Amino acid sequence: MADLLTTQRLTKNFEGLVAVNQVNFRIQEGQVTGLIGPNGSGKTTLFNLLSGLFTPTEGTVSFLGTDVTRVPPHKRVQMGMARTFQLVSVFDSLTVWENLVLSNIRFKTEQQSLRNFFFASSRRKDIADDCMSSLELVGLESRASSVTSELSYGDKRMLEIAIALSLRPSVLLLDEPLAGLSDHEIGEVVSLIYKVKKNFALGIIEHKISKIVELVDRLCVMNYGRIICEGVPGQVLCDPQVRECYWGKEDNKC
Amino acid sequence: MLDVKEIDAAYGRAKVLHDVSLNVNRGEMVFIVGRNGAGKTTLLKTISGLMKPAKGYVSFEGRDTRGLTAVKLARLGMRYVAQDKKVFGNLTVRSNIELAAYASGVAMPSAIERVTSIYPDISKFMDRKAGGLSGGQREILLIGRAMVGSPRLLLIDEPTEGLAAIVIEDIMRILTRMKEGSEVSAIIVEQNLSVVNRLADRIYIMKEGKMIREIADKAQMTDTSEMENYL
Amino acid sequence: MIESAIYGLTIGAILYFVSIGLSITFGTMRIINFAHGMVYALGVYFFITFLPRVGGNFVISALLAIAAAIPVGYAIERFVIRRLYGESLDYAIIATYALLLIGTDAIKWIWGTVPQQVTEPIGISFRFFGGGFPLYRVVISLSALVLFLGLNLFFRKTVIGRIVIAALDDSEGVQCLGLDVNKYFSIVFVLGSCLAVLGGILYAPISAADPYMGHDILLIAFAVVIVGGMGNLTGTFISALALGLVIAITGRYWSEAADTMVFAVMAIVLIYKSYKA
Amino acid sequence: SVPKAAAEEIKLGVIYAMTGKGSALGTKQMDAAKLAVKEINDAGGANFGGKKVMIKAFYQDTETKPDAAIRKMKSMINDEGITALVGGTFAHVSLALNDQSRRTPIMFCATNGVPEEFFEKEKKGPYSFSTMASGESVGRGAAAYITEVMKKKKVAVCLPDYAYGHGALRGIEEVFKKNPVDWEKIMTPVGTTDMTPFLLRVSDYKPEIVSMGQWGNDAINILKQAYDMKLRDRMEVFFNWIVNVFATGITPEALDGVMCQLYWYHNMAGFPDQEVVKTSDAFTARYKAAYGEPPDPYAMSAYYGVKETVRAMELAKSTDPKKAYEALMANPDWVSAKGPAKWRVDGQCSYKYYSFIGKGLGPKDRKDATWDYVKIVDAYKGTSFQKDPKALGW
Amino acid sequence: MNSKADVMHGIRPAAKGAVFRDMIIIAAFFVALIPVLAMHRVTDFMIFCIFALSFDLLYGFMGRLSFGQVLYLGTGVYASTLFSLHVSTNPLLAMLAGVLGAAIVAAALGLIVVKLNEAPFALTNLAFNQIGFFLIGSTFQKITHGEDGISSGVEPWGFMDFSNKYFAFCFVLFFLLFTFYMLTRLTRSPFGIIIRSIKENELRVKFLGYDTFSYKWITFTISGALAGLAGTLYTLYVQFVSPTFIHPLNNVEPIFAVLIGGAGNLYGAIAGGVLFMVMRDSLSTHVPQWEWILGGLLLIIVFWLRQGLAGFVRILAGAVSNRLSLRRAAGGGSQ
Ligand SMILES: Nc1ncnc2c1ncn2[C@@H]1O[C@H](COP(=O)(O)OP(=O)(O)OP(=O)(O)O)[C@@H](O)[C@H]1O
Ligand SMILES: Nc1ncnc2c1ncn2[C@@H]1O[C@H](COP(=O)(O)OP(=O)(O)OP(=O)(O)O)[C@@H](O)[C@H]1O
Ligand SMILES: [Mg+2]
Ligand SMILES: [Mg+2]
Repeated sequence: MADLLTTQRLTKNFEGLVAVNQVNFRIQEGQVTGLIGPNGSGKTTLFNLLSGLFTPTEGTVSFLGTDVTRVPPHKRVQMGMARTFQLVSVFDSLTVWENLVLSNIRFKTEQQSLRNFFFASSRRKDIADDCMSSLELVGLESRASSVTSELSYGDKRMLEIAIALSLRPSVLLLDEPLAGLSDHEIGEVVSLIYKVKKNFALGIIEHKISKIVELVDRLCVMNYGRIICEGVPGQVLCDPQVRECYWGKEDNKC
Repeated sequence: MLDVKEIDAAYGRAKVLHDVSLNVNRGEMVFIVGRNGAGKTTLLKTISGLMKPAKGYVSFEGRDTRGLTAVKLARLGMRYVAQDKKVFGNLTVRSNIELAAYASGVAMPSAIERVTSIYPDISKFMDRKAGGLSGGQREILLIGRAMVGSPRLLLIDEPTEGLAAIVIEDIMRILTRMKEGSEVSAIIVEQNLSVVNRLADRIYIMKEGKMIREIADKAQMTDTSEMENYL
Repeated sequence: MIESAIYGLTIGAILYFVSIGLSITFGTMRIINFAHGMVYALGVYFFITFLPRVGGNFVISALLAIAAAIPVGYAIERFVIRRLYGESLDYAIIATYALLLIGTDAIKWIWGTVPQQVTEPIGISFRFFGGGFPLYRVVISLSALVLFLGLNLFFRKTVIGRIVIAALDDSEGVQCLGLDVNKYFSIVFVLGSCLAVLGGILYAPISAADPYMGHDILLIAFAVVIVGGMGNLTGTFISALALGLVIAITGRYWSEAADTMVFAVMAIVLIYKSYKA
Repeated sequence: SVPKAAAEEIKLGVIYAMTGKGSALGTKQMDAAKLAVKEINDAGGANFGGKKVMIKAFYQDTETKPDAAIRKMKSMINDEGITALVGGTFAHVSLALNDQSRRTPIMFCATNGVPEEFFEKEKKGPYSFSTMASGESVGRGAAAYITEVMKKKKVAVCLPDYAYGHGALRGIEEVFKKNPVDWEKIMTPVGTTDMTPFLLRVSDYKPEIVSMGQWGNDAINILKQAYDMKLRDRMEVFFNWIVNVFATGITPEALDGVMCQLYWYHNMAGFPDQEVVKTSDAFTARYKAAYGEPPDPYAMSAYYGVKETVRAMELAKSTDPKKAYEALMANPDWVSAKGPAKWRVDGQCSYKYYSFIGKGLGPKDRKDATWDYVKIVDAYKGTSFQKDPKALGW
Repeated sequence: MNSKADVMHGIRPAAKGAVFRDMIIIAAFFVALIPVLAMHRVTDFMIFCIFALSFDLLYGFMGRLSFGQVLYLGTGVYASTLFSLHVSTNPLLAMLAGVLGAAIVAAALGLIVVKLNEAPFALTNLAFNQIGFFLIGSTFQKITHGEDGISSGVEPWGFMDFSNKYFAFCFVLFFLLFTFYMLTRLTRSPFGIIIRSIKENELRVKFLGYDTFSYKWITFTISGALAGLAGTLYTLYVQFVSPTFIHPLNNVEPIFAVLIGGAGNLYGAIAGGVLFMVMRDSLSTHVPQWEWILGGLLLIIVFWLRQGLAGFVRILAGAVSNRLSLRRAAGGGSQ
């Protein structure tokens, strides 16, 4: 299986704090890679380095075989890397539907002319259809024309996932996609991921480990900026080191 | 100590709470569960005084809170921890805590002690901007900040969201301790049923802006299958 | 050259006085406060009005003028700016500019359009490089230093500044701690207004009072604040002195460009800062 | 469209800076213009050969901006049908109005200092004229007085960096070419906060005299700061052109002993020509009665701007700009508060006394702390003040 | 709950002819203003509206408040004037020179300023504006005549004679409608959504794969060019230019106009432009000291008419249509 996204000795320093420390991480084709770890262990920072929000202090990131360490975020997205944010980040002042136009339209313009991009209405049918199908995926179609700020927290999360999916990535990075969702919705999201996961490789950070063990093929555990353990979930979760840092000393059941 | 009486609340024209009632007794820990968009957050905001109810009223320790601002209510001992993990990002962690200490007239060391008891690692971040904290660290800071001093009623919106199991344990420990001492009451919005089960004295279930069920019976509470229907 | 530099430092001290109030409101409340110019001018007119009534005592009249500016500052904060917190900054810009227009006309209406004399309180110059060097400027420079130290102490020792910064991040969060956001905003704004008045009064004897004096000073004061970093007390101090030097030295060699050079420096600093980040 | 002769009323536009930088002066000019209109109307109106014609005046604000002024002028012409305009506070605004008056010909009397190009045959509106001197003249007057009367050999020239200052500089250059001296120019930005850098340059040059020509607040700043720096210990100070609106804002110490050139002064007491003293006093008294304070020189100019415009129409018995202007040029002699005057073909006015020279009064010499700021000691009588019309293309 | 049909209704494309209908309404509006305000004034106001539109694109849509838009207006003014004096007196060529000049300056400075945000963006633009003002008023005084200003050298060309007020009106109206049309298309296109989303959260836009820098730069340049267009029209129409056209303090004018009308709304920019000019014009005519009234009105706008005129009209229209539908419902009931 080919590595789509790999890092070599990736390090990020924040004024003396080593948030990510010499990390070699990879996401393989067709696989779901889970990333867990205690709070502040550097998971989000690692994703930020992968997606180009931060430039690393040291080490490299390569994506699809090219070194993208210095490539700006938008180029990485164009190459096929999409992500969501731990603290939901959608466009509150636009409508739900316009949020999706944004993520859907880029492909259209790559295929079509600049004129369409600058002068044709964004409400034309081909775009509208794409957006609707993205919305149907997450069950938000009835809110298409609402202003996003009116959505509840959970709905915004769903919208964010829909946006990420409509970017048609080859690698998708989800940062705690289940946070703020009720069990029912978690079920929906997980089954959605099942449905679409064959289309891309997935990296997922999550604290609700029980909800994703079924889903992930490989699990990495971070602590204090390092990957302390990786492998198939069943094995990793029984690792004493992992149990200690994540569940605490007294917890020994496995 | 808290009585919510048949309140309605609305954002502009959109009414999102319909006739919601709820009460909390001293030293009680009440949980609210419900699906996304059920109106849980809106309910907490209304109780905390950040939103005004369109109908009905809230009384806190026997006082009608209509006409009291959020600031007044906070002074009376109500502390609201919002869902969006907003810390004072441009201040250091220490200053974040300092403001809470200042507001409740508590000395800094004991305030810091409060927060580190939840998450000892925070002491490493004291002089960093709070804006740089990780999602979980923010939540911890917020909860810790709310617990500084002696709050009478905590309103916490999804406290375990984004926290590692080990921290959840710590928080639960602290909440249990508080509960035992009957120092503080709490209304907690939570989706994590295992937490609910362990701490809840009573559970309210919300759906589409209405309070549809109250579970006070311990046995029913541990049987999550029923609740799951609503989640 | 040395002579120019020394004059430059005194210009810097004056710039510090006129911009420090702006810097505080700008840095903590994130408001580009055009009304600063209005309070600045108004304070000077108060001062002129009080001066003959207190027997020409500069200090007493200045204190009275500052006291008189407190309600003005408070009213502006309470009835205009408070309604705009948490909203787009642009509205604050418009509203404070509106106040500047209104205030300027009020001054014209009450005191007339003609510039008014303000006599320098010390009136002693000592010999220096064969020329005269006004003692008043030395006093201003020293007062600037004192003010700088005092403000630093004030903001370090009190939580006021931090509460205001916190409230900008999350006003509801501050309220939910039981802190009355509005009160602290008022305090900071009134403090800024008082400093504006102080700046005006100290500057007036070097020039004169006229209704548009606030307009003239604003742009340069903005430049000082921007170069120093919004709300950075030390930065403002250093940038005021540095820009004072820029004015003095440019004035020496390319006189017409003296003021424009300040803006050139400002542009360069801004661009440098943002590209570094 | 030109209205018919012998119209019912004289429609007169009056435009000064009521807001913006020029407003301190503009409001005074406006007051004086209103006084002139009132006087004429109180006397029953203008006299069109026995027939009394009232003035209907439209008062407008230039906002100290040329484009705003042009906008207002256009609207007064189109909407109100004015045939004459009196106004102008700052040079560039008058220049713009003059330019516009070439495109839509009306009578335009600029009552403030304007650049000399205003009067060039190519540039002047067909019926434009001015009661005041040009910036160049001011420079010439100052330079000539400094070199010819005061006999100075080394001069620093410190002028503001805008239209008026550049005009004055051109005038000074001309004179210095004729009367060679050592000199250096220092231009100061307009509206600057601190003049000390420029004063240091002046003082570096070690001149016998410095000739300054700032305006408004800049004038106050530079004189005060020059005083603070004890510049007067090392050189004489000659101030090119001073008016009440800012002279009264200068502290007495700062003005003490400064030589000033003035268009006119409200208190001419002590000037040898009693005729001038009398006309001056009369005007000052009338203005004072109306507004409670002495008139500004520019107010005087504005007042006579209106008076002369109306006199032109009276002479022509018509409000038609062409006829009125031609009638005025055909009867060029008149008497102003500063003495006899005569219109020239280029629209400039040559007065018997081009300008007056005063000496600034210190605190002890003043009877009135505010208004008594200068004592008239002399007048500039040389001829190089104004350029010959031939040189301007006439 | 909305049905799917309702949802699609909310996002269906605007009717094809809508833009043209709006253009006709705008043209009619300005023609209707003529008897009220006089033609020369309407022409003048329309030029200002173009300027306000250019600013609205930058501020209302992309959320970048600039204190330096006047620089591009002034560049347009001076580029066209100097071109007409030194190269050709043809009005169209002078216009082209002005627009190109402004676009080039905007494009060049855009490379620098577009990276900034908020106050630094606003004030860096101000700084450039100040420098431009200095260059025009002082450094290049030999060719610009500094404060004195210069007369443009544009001469009538064929039927294009700007002293003919009918022609001037039609000419300016044409360009106003042209600007409106362009901006309508632009802001309704995907590009429009992108710049609006940049207004809200630029970083997030990058993570959707867009190079926000180029979009901002393009917007900035278009905005500068349109401001330059307004400037060239001033040159043609006023025929006398002076550095007031590039004075930094004038930057508050487009800001006010756009806010009065409602930022991020093209009709708003036009309505606001007209209203602002009417206010300024009539106040300064009828009240000797008028700026405080302007100040008072601005406060009212900021506090009570936040959506500007456009919002006000929307509320009004909403109320009227509510009333109508109620009446219709009542009427239906009785039948
Ligand atoms: N922008 C930043 N500036 C300074 N420190 C930062 C910044 N971002 C992250 N950090 C620090 O780096 C460490 C790792 O943070 P990160 O957000 O990656 O944690 P995480 O593993 O995602 O935690 P969580 O599960 O709580 O979200 C934390 O200690 C955090 O305080
Ligand atoms: N600012 C707002 N304006 C308009 N409607 C809003 C606003 N905020 C929330 N709503 C609506 O109110 C309803 C209740 O929202 P609320 O945030 O209280 O739900 P919640 O129960 O907290 O959901 P979640 O679990 O997702 O946080 C939702 O339908 C939501 O769309
Ligand atoms: Mg994280
Ligand atoms: Mg919620």
